[in-house]
Amino acid sequence: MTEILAGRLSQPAGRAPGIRGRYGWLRNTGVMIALAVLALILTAALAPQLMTTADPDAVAPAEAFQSPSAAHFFGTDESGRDVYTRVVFGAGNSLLIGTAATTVGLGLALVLGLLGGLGSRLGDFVSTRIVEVMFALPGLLLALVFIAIAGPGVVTSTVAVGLSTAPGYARIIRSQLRSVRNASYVEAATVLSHSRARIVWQHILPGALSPIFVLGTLGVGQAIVWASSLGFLGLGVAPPAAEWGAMLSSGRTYIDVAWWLTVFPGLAIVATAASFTVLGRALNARTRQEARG
Amino acid sequence: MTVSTDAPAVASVSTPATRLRSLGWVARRVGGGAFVLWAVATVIFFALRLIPGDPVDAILGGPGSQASAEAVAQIRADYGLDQPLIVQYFLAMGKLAVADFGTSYALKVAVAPYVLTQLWSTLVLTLASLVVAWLGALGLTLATSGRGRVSRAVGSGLELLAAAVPHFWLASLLIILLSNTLHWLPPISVPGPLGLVLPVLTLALPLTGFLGQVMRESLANAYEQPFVLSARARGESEWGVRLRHVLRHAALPGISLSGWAFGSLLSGAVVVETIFARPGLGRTLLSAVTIRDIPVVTAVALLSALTFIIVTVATDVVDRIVDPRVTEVASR
Amino acid sequence: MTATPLLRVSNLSVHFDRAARPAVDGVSFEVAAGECLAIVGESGSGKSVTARSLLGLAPAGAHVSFSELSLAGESLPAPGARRWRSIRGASIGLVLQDALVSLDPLRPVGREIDDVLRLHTTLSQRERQARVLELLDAVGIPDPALRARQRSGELSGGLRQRALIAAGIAAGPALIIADEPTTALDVTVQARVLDLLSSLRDRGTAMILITHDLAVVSRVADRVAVMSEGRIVETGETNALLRAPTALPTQQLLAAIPVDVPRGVPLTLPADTKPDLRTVVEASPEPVAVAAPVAGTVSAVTTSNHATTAASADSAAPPALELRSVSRRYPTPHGAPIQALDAVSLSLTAGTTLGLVGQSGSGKTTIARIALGLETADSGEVLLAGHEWGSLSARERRPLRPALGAIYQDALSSFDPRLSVERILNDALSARASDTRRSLTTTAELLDAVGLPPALKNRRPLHLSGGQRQRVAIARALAPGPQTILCDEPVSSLDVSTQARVLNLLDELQRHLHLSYLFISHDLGVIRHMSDRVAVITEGRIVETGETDEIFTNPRHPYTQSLLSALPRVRG
Amino acid sequence: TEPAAEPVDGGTLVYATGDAEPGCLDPHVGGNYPQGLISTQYLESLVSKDSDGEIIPWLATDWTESEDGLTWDFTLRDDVNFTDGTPFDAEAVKANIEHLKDPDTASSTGYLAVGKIDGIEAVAADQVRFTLSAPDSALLESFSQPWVSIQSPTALERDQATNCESPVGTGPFIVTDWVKQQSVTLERNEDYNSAPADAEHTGAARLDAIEWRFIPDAATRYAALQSGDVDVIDNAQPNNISSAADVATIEELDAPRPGAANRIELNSGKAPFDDIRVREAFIRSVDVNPGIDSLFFGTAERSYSVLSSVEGAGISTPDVFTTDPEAAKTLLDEAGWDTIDSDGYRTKDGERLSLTFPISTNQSIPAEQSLFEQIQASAKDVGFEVILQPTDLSSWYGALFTNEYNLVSAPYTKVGADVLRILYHSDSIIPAPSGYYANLAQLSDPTLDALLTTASETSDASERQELYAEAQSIIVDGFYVLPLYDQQNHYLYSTSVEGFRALPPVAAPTFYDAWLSN
Ligand SMILES: Nc1ncnc2c1ncn2[C@@H]1O[C@H](COP(=O)(O)OP(=O)(O)OP(=O)(O)O)[C@@H](O)[C@H]1O
Ligand SMILES: Nc1ncnc2c1ncn2[C@@H]1O[C@H](COP(=O)(O)OP(=O)(O)OP(=O)(O)O)[C@@H](O)[C@H]1O
Ligand SMILES: [Mg+2]
Ligand SMILES: [Mg+2]
Ligand code: NI
Repeated sequence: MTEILAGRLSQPAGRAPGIRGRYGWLRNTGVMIALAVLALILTAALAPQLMTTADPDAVAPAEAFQSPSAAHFFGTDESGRDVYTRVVFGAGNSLLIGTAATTVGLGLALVLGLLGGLGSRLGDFVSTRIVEVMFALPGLLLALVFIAIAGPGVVTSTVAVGLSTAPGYARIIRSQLRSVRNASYVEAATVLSHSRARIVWQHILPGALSPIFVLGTLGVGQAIVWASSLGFLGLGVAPPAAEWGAMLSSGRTYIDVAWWLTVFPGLAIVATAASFTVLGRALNARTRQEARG
Repeated sequence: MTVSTDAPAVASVSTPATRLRSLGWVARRVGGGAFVLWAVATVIFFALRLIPGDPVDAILGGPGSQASAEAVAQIRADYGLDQPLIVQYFLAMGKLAVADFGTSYALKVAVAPYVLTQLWSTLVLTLASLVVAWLGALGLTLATSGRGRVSRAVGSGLELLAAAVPHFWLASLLIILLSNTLHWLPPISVPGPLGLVLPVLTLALPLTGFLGQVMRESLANAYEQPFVLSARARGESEWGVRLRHVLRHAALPGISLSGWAFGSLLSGAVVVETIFARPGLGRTLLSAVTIRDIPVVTAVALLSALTFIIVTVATDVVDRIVDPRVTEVASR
Repeated sequence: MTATPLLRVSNLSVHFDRAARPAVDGVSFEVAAGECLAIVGESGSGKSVTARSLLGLAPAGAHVSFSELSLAGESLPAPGARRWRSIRGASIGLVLQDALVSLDPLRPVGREIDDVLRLHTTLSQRERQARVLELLDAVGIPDPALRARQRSGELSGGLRQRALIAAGIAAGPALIIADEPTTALDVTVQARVLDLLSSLRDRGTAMILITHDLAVVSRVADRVAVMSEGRIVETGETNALLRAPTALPTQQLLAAIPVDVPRGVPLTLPADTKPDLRTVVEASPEPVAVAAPVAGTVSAVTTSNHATTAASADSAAPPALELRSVSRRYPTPHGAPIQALDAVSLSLTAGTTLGLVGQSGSGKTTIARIALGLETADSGEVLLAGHEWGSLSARERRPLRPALGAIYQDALSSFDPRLSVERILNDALSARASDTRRSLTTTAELLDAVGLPPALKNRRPLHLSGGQRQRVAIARALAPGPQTILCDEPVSSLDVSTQARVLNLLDELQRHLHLSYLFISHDLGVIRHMSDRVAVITEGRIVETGETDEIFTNPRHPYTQSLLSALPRVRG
Repeated sequence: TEPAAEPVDGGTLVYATGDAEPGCLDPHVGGNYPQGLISTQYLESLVSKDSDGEIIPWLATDWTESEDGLTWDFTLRDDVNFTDGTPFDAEAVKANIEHLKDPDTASSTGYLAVGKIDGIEAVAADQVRFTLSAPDSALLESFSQPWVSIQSPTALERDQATNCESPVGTGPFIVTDWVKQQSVTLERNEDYNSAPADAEHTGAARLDAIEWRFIPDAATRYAALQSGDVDVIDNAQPNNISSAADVATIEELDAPRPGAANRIELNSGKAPFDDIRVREAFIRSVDVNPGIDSLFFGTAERSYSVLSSVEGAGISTPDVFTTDPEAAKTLLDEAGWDTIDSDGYRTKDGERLSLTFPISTNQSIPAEQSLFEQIQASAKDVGFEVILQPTDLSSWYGALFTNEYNLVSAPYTKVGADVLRILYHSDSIIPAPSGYYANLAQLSDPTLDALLTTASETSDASERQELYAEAQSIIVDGFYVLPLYDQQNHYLYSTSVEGFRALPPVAAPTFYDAWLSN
């Protein structure tokens, strides 16, 4: 779903309201909140020990299904594990899946996009066809078949999610490259007797690929949501690893007896995805602002 | 700055040349579509052979069957599974070329009619969701795009959240709220429009969020265009500006994204159909992949690719109708 | 004028949230029925903001205050009031500055005009339709029935501008405010639009005409108000004011107009920072070729072995650039290909300027692109300093490229938006240097040469003014040490005074660095001021070439004649 | 349930199953549990079982076994017709057994059940004689299974696709419609007259029709029961059962499946479980009881037997399965797994004590998967690394066939203790042509083989009982299995459903006696 937002990258920019100055884009309540959420999540991902002292995998059947309390902020799950601790530790896995999947998708897209955007007519033809075919295969089918081939697991679902996002990215990268390739400043560089290689390297690539960072930011949140759907279909990460999608789908079973099992991981997913979107859009607005001059 | 001539601009009347061009366009789309279908069939054919698990199991009543040696041999011969892979491939492509999708391994029925009935159910679901998402996004943006900061923030906040909710969680929440607590709607798909409400909501809400985000942005851009000022200078009312001018511009990116959105709905349908026990392509696909029912997987893949192609072409056409500039750009 | 004022504005001020000074600062004026008041002034002087305030449509973030704002004796409503709706379009028609984008690109223009009728009249749909066609006809749009169904993207700029005027007058408003209605137009089209406006005024409509072009003013306006920095500095009857301007800004505006200022005489500018080339040249390690002044007073400092003068251009020396019978067609999706260039032959004598004039779409840019080797001619030859150039491969061209520089019409888009001025210039300096001449070897020298302060080097192009951008573009073109520079409409996006500064700079650089210019413009005044020789192009064919004075005083080709007759001049 | 009032006729009952939608409604084809569930409504078998586990007459009224156990004579009812009008007789039975044995049918469960039948002879219209290749003490139990039910020979003549869509039997309901992925419609057989001996009434069923819906998602299924959109659900989840206990309008029926209990098999065919000490250490290291208590909300009882609690031959040995982590550690030390790596796992010769545990997400309910996670956690304390691999069904079988597992939990439903022979006889290690083998513990013990073979050929009940007891003690004492609980088979149903019960042979629901009160 990233393409939706990112697709706008290649469109002519309008005035981005309320965003002024070099760091002005940061001075926006939404962006501030998003950054705070992401900082929290990043801390959880990199140093979960800072936020909790408990062991995320320590089972205690006797303490199963305790509702949120001072001892267990988010309650305990069916095996008596502390949900708060698992949400904290889950950040790492979820973030890893999100970023790795996006990296895979962008990487593949980069190859296809470069082939299409800078390659010969043949290269463009080939890459366009590949992208069309990937588009025509519904993302989940692609993921299902891939998971069926490679067997479920973190790596597989990461790659599967990445695969299904690649065609969207590839299209954006291609059109971006194409528009930059025809930009007058590229012609101006030709007139200055720069070589083709230098022009590509110094002008086309940096200009065209700057949105990749933005795309990535927008994509991570969506990849996390996507991966959680695979978890629901029983194709996610291997237990006992704490991962929000897997926690959410296993907690769904107990939704009538323990609401907290779904609410907290669910909120974590939504907050992360939304924060990445906010940040990505702000970056996007800024990039466009800069691209205008 | 000079941009104008009085040279007659090209008239958008239908001349033989333009008609020829649209014919060429149609031909290109059809050719491209055929290629995509062939490629999808090929990819699926080989990918499914890479999957561990013997298709014979699916034919013999699912994996884990304890069929006799004769039965296994018999099936292999019957289904041509004893041929070299490349022979199987050409046989399969030959059959697909004449729209022969074969017999389902697990269901023992002809695949084509079976999958077509499933397609219908999924189409109803996804198209209804697309429409609802569209209306929702339009309504939300229009209602909250006014001057009020608060309503704008609420609107974009809702969109942001909606877009970030996993389908299956949303489904649970909706069931608990609308079915278990309020008793308004059945939690499973029942015949009639009532049974469609929850599945469609589940599928449409996240998409509403996305389309809403896109539309809000393009709406904001459209508001800054000089033609809006010019409309206001003509005495157009605020709603007049909104409905007659800005709305179309806001809708454009949404329209061109609808093809993609439809693709994502097909994916979401797998989850929604499973949860709400609705028949459909998504569930068919999920179970077919699980038991390696190759003819069904192939047919579903091709069918959804075909639908996707058709929907993409349709959105292109709508795009061209709403925005005549597309034609000009495309023909350049 | 003694008629009772229709519109009375007194003490109108507009202040923007973050701005240091008011955009409009205590402006007062009156307009009577049948009278045309022109508001002139430099870009940014507050003309448009004033106009929009009169309709209660000041931009967001503007704070408007006034002591009186009344139309036909009735005061205008407060901003945001519903009553505005019945005034806008009905009593006051506004024709916006940006004709190209002021019509909704998704709707047929007929519908846009129809909107006004729908909102302000009680006509039936049928009647409205007929009225729309009448209006289109009235503003001189041929084939109204067809045009009404087309969208703005399918119309040329002139047609769009006229459609916009048609919308502005549709409901028969008592006052029309036209904001730069001709700026985007060719001289010939401009003339027709001005005629249209005059006829409206003659029929009793009051009019406020906003422009920065005094020639336009002298043609239609009864009275002129000159704005500068948000204030009206001078008001008066058109003729009197143009003949004897009292306020400094008015004098500057008049002086900056290149029309009739002879070749080589710098356009007068107030307190302009002229680049002091002497220091630059002395500091440069290599002797610089400096042409003897054609006219004027700039003193040559050194001469080099390359030195020649434009006046005494060695007829044996090869032309700096020569096109021989060059043709180029573009395929179109609509059937017949466009013959963009049809056997074009041109010769640019070294050290001189060849002006290329023609209306939009006539093929000027195509010539420049072919000369630059960005485009290949279908047939014909291109010679650069006597060497074959047109048929070379991209690789063979590279070593020769530094001899040829270019300045583009749209300076902004010709810069990589991510790069600072310094990096843009370094990038240009690092281009393969011409073996023969290169006088400016550092960013600082380049900036100095084009009269920009060194502090500017850290800025990005977006954060520069139009004039500054054009100077950076010139600096970039100079960096590889070219002999010839192709200038494609280098000043058409600038206001008159900025334009004058840039033209003066180009002129001086030519004399000091012995440059040859192919100078492309649709503005006859600019062409006349800048060129030694002029070529007139229309529909891909050069119809006339000759010495500048010759062409301007004694045009032979009918097309040239029509161009010249349409040229508005400041009366007086 | 106690029938609250006089039974009333009429109404359509909606049954929601969480089992997979069958690919074919004819349980001869393939033969899995979902097919058994639904076919019980329209097909009938030669014999049935009563709630005490005794074989009772059904389509067959009487049977005799020859002295050598090789010949069986069955007397059939002579007053029964299939719903297509074809009379039920010896020829029909013959056609059915032949259908099962025909490779084209691709039967697996039913095919195994009739595997020893060599010859079928229609002695008279109501007399059929089976000749066996070896004595089969499980024959009657086999015949009680839905996978060996009797269909109209006329209908069997049709092509398989048609028969799959609308099999024809003698049952109380008739298949009239099947909307794939959605539901099967079953309508009352007005001429029904062949109720099993333990039924409450005779004649036609009371319900007009049954709508048999497929609702794979457990939460949705329960929500639909709560909302009244369905009347009966199967595969009820423990937490739902527990919360349903507080709902006045919902009742529960617990009907454990026969055959084997749910258990974890320890693959003794490869390291490290080829060492009995490691197997014992594993069993000692885990305590599943608290997990079963909390995860199953008291709806499942810990089993200490390989066999289902409904199998009379089952022996419960709690003493064998005691938890003792310290003993486990000692055993591992003895077995050479005495070093501990940085992650806390034991190693031997640099190799980690790692156990692969593929889990079929189609077969293991969430509570069970959580239980495995708990096992994983407590085994870790002793030094075992348990790698859980949740996979789809095909990949799961794939892992088993390629011997890429150390632990596995595979349900197996079959009527009677003879299931032990299928699960633990060394013959079952040899994969079936399709790749399948049932002896997942890869238990290969000639003594056990002999016991199981003898038992299957012994017709004396008490003698058989003893043989099976001995066999079970070999299995449990060798620490090849960790029994967990009976194969869960809980139904939840609305109080408006009366007279609903599970048919004893495989605990499939039967709606012959059921009626809807309002
Ligand atoms: N929306 C706005 N926000 C802030 N400042 C503005 C805005 N619009 C105009 N201004 C400022 O108001 C001043 C007057 O602008 P205005 O557009 O009236 O100039 P103008 O005389 O019409 O110039 P031009 O000839 O270039 O059209 C300028 O300094 C401009 O920067
Ligand atoms: N790449 C192209 N493809 C098709 N047609 C083109 C192309 N470039 C130019 N043309 C056409 O060639 C003709 C000449 O264009 P050119 O840009 O040279 O005009 P110009 O005199 O520079 O006009 P302007 O004053 O508007 O810049 C026009 O009709 C234009 O539409
Ligand atoms: Mg203006
Ligand atoms: Mg041009
Ligand atoms: Ni101009």
